[in-house]
Amino acid sequence: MVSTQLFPYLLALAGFLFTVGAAGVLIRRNPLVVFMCIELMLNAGNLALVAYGRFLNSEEGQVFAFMVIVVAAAEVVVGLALITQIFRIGRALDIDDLSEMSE
Amino acid sequence: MTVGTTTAQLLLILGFPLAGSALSGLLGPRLGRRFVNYAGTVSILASFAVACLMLSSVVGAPHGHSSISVRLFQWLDLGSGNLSVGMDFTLDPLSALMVMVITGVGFLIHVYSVGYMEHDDGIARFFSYMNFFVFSMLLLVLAADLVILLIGWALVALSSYLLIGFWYERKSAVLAARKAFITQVIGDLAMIIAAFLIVLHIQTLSMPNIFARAGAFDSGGILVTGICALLAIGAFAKSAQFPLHTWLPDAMEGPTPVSALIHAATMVTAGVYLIARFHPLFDRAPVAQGMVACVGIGTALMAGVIALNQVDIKRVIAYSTMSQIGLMIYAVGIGAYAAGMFQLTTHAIFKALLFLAAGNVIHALHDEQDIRAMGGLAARMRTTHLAFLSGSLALAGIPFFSGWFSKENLLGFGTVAGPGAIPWLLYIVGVGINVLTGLYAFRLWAVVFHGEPQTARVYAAQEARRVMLVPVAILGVLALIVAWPLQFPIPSTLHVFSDFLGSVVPTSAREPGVGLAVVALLIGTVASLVGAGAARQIWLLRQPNAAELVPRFPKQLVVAAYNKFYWDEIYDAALVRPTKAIARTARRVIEPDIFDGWIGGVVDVMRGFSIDLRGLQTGLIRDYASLFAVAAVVFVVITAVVVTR
Amino acid sequence: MSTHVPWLTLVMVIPVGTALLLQLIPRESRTAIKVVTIGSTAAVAIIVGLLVGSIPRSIGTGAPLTLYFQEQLKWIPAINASYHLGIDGLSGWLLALNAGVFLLGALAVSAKGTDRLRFYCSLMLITETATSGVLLSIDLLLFYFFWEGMLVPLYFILGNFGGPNRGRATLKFIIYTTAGSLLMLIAIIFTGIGHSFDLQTLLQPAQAVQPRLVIPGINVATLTSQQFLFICFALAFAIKIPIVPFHTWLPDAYESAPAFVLVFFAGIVSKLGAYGFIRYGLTLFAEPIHYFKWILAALAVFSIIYGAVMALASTDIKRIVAYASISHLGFVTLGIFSLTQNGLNGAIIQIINHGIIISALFLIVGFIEVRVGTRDRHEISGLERRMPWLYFFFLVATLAGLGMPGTNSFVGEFTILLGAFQLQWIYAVAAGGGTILACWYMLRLHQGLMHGPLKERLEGVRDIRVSEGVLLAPLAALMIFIGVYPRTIGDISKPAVAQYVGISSQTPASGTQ
Amino acid sequence: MIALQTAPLVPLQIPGGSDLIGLLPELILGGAFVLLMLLDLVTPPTRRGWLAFVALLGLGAAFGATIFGWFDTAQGRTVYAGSFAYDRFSMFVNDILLISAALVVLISPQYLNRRGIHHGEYYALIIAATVGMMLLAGATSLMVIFLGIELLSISLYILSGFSRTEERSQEAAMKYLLLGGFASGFLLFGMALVYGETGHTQLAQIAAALHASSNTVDPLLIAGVILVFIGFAFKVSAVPFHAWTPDVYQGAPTSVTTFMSVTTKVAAFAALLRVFEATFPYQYAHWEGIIALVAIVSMVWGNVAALTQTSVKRMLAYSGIAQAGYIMIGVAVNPMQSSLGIVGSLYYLAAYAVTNIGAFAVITVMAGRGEDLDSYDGLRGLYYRRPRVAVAMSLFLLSLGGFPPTAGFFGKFFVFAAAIQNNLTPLALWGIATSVVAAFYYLRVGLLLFQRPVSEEQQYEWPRTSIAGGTVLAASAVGTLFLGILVAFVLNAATMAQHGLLPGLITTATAGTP
Repeated sequence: MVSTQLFPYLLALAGFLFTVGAAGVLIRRNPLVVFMCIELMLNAGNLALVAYGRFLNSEEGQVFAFMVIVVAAAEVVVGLALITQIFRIGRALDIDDLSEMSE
Repeated sequence: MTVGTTTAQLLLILGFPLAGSALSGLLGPRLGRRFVNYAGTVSILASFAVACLMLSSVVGAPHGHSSISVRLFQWLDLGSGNLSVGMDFTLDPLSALMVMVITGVGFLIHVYSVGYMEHDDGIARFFSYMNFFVFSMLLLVLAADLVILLIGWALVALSSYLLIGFWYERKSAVLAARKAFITQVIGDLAMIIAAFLIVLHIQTLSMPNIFARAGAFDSGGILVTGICALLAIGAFAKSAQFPLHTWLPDAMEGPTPVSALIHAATMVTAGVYLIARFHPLFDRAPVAQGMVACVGIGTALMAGVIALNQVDIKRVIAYSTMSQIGLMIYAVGIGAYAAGMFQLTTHAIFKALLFLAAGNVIHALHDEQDIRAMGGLAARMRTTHLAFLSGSLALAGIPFFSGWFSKENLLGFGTVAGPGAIPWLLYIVGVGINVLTGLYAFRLWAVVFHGEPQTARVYAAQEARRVMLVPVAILGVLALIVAWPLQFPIPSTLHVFSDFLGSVVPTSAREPGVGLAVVALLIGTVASLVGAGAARQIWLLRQPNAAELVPRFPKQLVVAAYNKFYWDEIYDAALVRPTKAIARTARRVIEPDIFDGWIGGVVDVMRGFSIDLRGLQTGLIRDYASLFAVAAVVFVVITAVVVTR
Repeated sequence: MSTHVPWLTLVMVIPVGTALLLQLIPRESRTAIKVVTIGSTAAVAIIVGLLVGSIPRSIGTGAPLTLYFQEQLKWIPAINASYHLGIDGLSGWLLALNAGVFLLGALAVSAKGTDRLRFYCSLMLITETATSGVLLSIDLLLFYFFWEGMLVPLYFILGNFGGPNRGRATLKFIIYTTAGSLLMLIAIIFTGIGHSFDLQTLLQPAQAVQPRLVIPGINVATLTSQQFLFICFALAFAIKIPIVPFHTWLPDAYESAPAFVLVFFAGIVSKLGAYGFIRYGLTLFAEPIHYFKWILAALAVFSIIYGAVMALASTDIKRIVAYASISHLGFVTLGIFSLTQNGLNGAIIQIINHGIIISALFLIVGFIEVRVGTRDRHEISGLERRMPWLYFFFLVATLAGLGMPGTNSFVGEFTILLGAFQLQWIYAVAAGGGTILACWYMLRLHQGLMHGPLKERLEGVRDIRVSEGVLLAPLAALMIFIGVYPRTIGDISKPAVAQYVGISSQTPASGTQ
Repeated sequence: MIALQTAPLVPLQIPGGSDLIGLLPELILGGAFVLLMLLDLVTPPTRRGWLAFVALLGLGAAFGATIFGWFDTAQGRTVYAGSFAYDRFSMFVNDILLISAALVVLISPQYLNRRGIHHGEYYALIIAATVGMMLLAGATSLMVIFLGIELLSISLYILSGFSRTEERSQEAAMKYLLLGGFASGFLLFGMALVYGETGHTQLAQIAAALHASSNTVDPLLIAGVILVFIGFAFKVSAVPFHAWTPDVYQGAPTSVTTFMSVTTKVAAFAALLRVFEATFPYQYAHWEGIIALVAIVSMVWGNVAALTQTSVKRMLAYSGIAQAGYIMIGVAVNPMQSSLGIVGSLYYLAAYAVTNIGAFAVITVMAGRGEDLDSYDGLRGLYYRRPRVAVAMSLFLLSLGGFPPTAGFFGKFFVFAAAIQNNLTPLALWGIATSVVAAFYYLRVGLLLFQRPVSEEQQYEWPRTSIAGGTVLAASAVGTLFLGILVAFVLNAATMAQHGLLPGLITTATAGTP
């Protein structure tokens, strides 16, 4: 029953994490950090799922969270590959540099 | 006089000139001058022959059966209660008379043209147009449906336009032609509106029906008055009456035979015919009649004064035409229809004569038209001189010449009939016009044929060729005798002519009593003689030099009259220039800046908007993300707020 | 004619079929392409002629509209839109004009010739299919389908063939007309969706169209939904005709297009707007049309005068004719909105006349431009001496253009003015004033080009060839023939007009008098 | 905040044959994916065309499976414990996806060779993305939806960066990746909220719960719904979540752009329809406003921004944004009142697919050696060298502009009709207003094709069209005209698809069914 009282705080925490992640994406310029922020957002979602799942005591939340973790991992893999590629063709690790195409 | 024969005659009368026109126009350029000369003249002769047959049948017809209408085909029929027009023709004394004048005088003028145009390359075009004119004029006078009449009415204007501008490389001729045509169109428009009023009121445009149902219009009512006024405007445009008169003098740009046929004998008198033809309506609209009479007499006066102050031989005759037609219009305006038609007939002859004779002079002097450069031609062109003299005498109304009969007869009615409380007021003006006529007629005659030759050309002048002399001679004789068997100015003496027309136009117009008529006759004759004598005094005996050709009027009047009382300038300033100014502003401002401008404006706004939006596309990931996040927050907040409220 | 044969479908299919067939002919064999094109257009013309000839002269009994040679097939059953064709005295005559101008166009292009002939001929034939479709379809959606689809081939033609600034002119034309048409599409959807798009069904008194209308900004109190829908339709038609002030696409488009295109572009396309007003405005919107006829008639009069004034002001002979066309179409519009049998018959007659006259005038102007090398009327004068035959045809066309009695357009303008007079005399008088201006600019054009001293620069000009005279002769003949025997048109248009006037007067007019 | 409740334990189920049949097309493509990966190892670089052939075979087989599925699903059902739909809706969408993918595969080899980036995994990735899209189209569970989206996204991230040495390509991939992940975060959080407030991840059960509580108001749920919508809106590149679109479309290799510009939209809209029209309709009042707003903004922004573009790919990208707006009109229609919205959107999707594939295919097959055909000047005077291609291109442009007799016209017609029929007239009016703007820039490009090239050396060197390329263009052109003239066929299919849409509405209030 602890979780029941904890639940609102968990949800709030999830929201807080989500906000932090989003803010990070908007502020930081290093792609790696931006990635971490995105991960943070996803994990905020995970936290919300798990919290809800526990609160409603249904497994779907947990299952969903596991899937998300896997997917996020895959996404990171692709992302890192891209970063290295970009680094290899001689561009700085600064997403503001990636603005050749505009308008 | 059966329908079948009449139809055949009509088709022939109309067909010959049309065929002649087509032949000369299409084949003429290939087959050459001789062919054209014959095609052009013979077609009119044939038409004239048929016309004679027709006249005889009309005369021979028992009284009351002298009018017959035939329908060639249904022109347009838009169902009951709507427009329905038939290609109808009517044959009655009035149209028969007009047909005789048109084809008869027309034939003589065509023959004359053969000589007059012998040096012109455009002979085929010329005869094609001339024949076409005759066809149109016949269509006009034979039509029994207002729409068909309108077609003829406009086609004569067209042929007049083509012939005025015949020498199309002369800028002045081109402009004169356009002016004439547009003036005619104004008249046509008035008549079209009159036709609308008629058809919407009595559901028919067939003239016999119109006249039969004339009773549907309450006498003196606003409607019938309006209709008559509009018809009268059409007549004024055609007959060069004030205020639509300015085209006629310019029309003298055309070859002289054209002036003789169209602008003296036939077309310009169509207005008189129209009013006489529509007398059942005019009789019910005294106000309109009064207007017609006043305009007629006024124009007659003005034109007479102007004629006295012109120095171009053709323009003098043109203005005298305008003046004489003014008298006819006056006649039909006071209800003396037969008198008006009688004047029309005689005038057709002696005015054609004057023009053709003048043509001889011009031809002999190699296109010299200024009378100040003439003089002393009597000795060199005897026949022409005699013919011209006969024409002048008839014009001036010297006793026992045709003009005397018709004009005095006409003025006689003026003593008793006329608009307003004191009808004879206009009659007095008419007497004055007699004096004027005598003055300018003999001024012209004296200055052209007598006195010292003013230029070397005069000495070299030769009498015209026979082909040009014969028609002139014939007309000269006719100008003397034509009226003798027809009508005597005093009522209840000799009135063949008015009887002949009696079945069409009423002789009901109040006739002067015999005594009054005699007095009027004397006064009129004296007036004419005074005018002629004065002219003889001034311009024949005193052998004036060129400077003194104008009479001793007040200076301003002379200048004004010489400048045709500035009507051209007034119209130019009042109508033409404003229209052109409007057109210019339309092209420079309204079209580009208003009607077209807003499109460009919209496009520019869109383009600017587009540039701004592209500016938002910075290419920076963080900006994109920010837009995303802000939008997301806004959406969520909005919805949440909306929901919770 | 046998009604077992789908004649109307044939009329529509033959051209587009030929267009496909042309793709099999090698691009080089120009003569073959020309012959095939002329052949197919001629075939269509013959069929149409027979069809129109066999339209009964009597008032029909079919309700609400009497249509002949009808064909109906399923098209989009889900929304009750069907492939429904039919003709009556109205569309029959326009169809005849359509077939005529396209035949003329085919002859004209073979008379003039162009590079990419096959491309051009195919496009022209497709255009004919589209315009025929507009005239034949009884179904609102099908009508719009062709109405808007017509722009596609026109877009290619105008964009490919013609003057230097054709691109801009084409865009202007397409965008301008599309803007209007899309509003009409909205109105069509309103009228038909969830109900039926078939005109015959819509006109059944039982199911009068009453679409729900929820449009912020349009106060339904002042404007009933019917009136709003009519405005949408009217805008599309008014732009197509065009009525001033929706006209500015026309001078540019006409100026940039070559003569052999204008023969059908000016000849039929602009008439379709007038057709739409009669076919749909008078039937579907009987109530609003009485409410708006005053404005529209006034605009028509304004078009007449404004077009004439602009023609007076222009110096480019092609633009003069273009503005003259605007003025003439003002007469057609005026006749329509007189809502009288006289006016409407006059409008139909005048539609035909205008098609004939404007094609002739544009051909003539084209011939002159080709020979003289300029379109500035001040640069040209005295051509009559060099080209008597052209002078003759030009004279006839000019007289017809200014409404000369004895020529065809007198018949139209007389009846139209009569109708306008019945509506409101001042309209007729003002429009009559327009005819005076018409005399002025038409005569000035004709005299200016043909008369006066011949410029020595033009000494070498030759008269038109026989192949060119062949194009003008029938047009001139028609101008005179219709002027002398107009009942050829009137007898067939009369019953149709009677129907339309009848339908439009069924609902008591709200705004009249 | 809702009270504590206990959900019944769902017993673990072993997937049975029926489940497998329900997933047949996806399974086939999955097999093809694996096969391609293996073949890539053994195929010599010169023979990579064979991989395309194999991919085509796979797509064809999957297509056959969907056709079978179409006739098998007169009564739709869900498989895998209600987490995946086996209904005509998904079959309809699958057909569009498979055909598009096949067309793309057809034009790819020549293009990739000319660009020098003909790597074997290309086809595998295309297939993988297609599988993801089909999963997305058929998903009836939040989890599967998320899986599908990520599967297609990740494949597309790689594909956009497929030209490894080209900066633009890499930049495009990076932008797509980062923003995509960002969007996934929102989507996931939204899903979490929806799951939490309804207690379910299966759409059917969610729908049931929402229907039960449709009159109570739950801010968190609404927030979740909106966040989910935002996730989809990003995928369909609707304003204001569109910013990535022009850059990515321009940077990615053109064949890839061709693929994703069409298929992503189709799949994402399929999911959007399934979620909002069939699962959330009871909250219509809550999300209607936002969707209508997004529709209008997308139409305006996309068309207006496209007005002054000078790059063909960016122009088409913006036009794609605008098209998303038009399709969104159909989504904004209340499904409880009328099904015409869904049908209209489906028809529009089909029309958009065939047209846009055609337009991009022209850019693809006309691409020069080593570089993309991108600037307007690259199209100037195309007619004089490649007349057929030019005519086809202008046909596609006209269809995008919505002129009859092309597919685009009826796409617009049906969504407008839906809007008007359901008192959303302002949407239709915005639609036509923007259509006029659209016509302007489409036709301007169209006119370029027929303008005489300024000079010979300025003229772009267009390659000859291969048979495959010609086939694709011809097929697209024919399809464009087919959808524009013989409307009934696809329309009926779309109607059936709408009928079969799972989870079906609980209150069967489908008024005004066309």
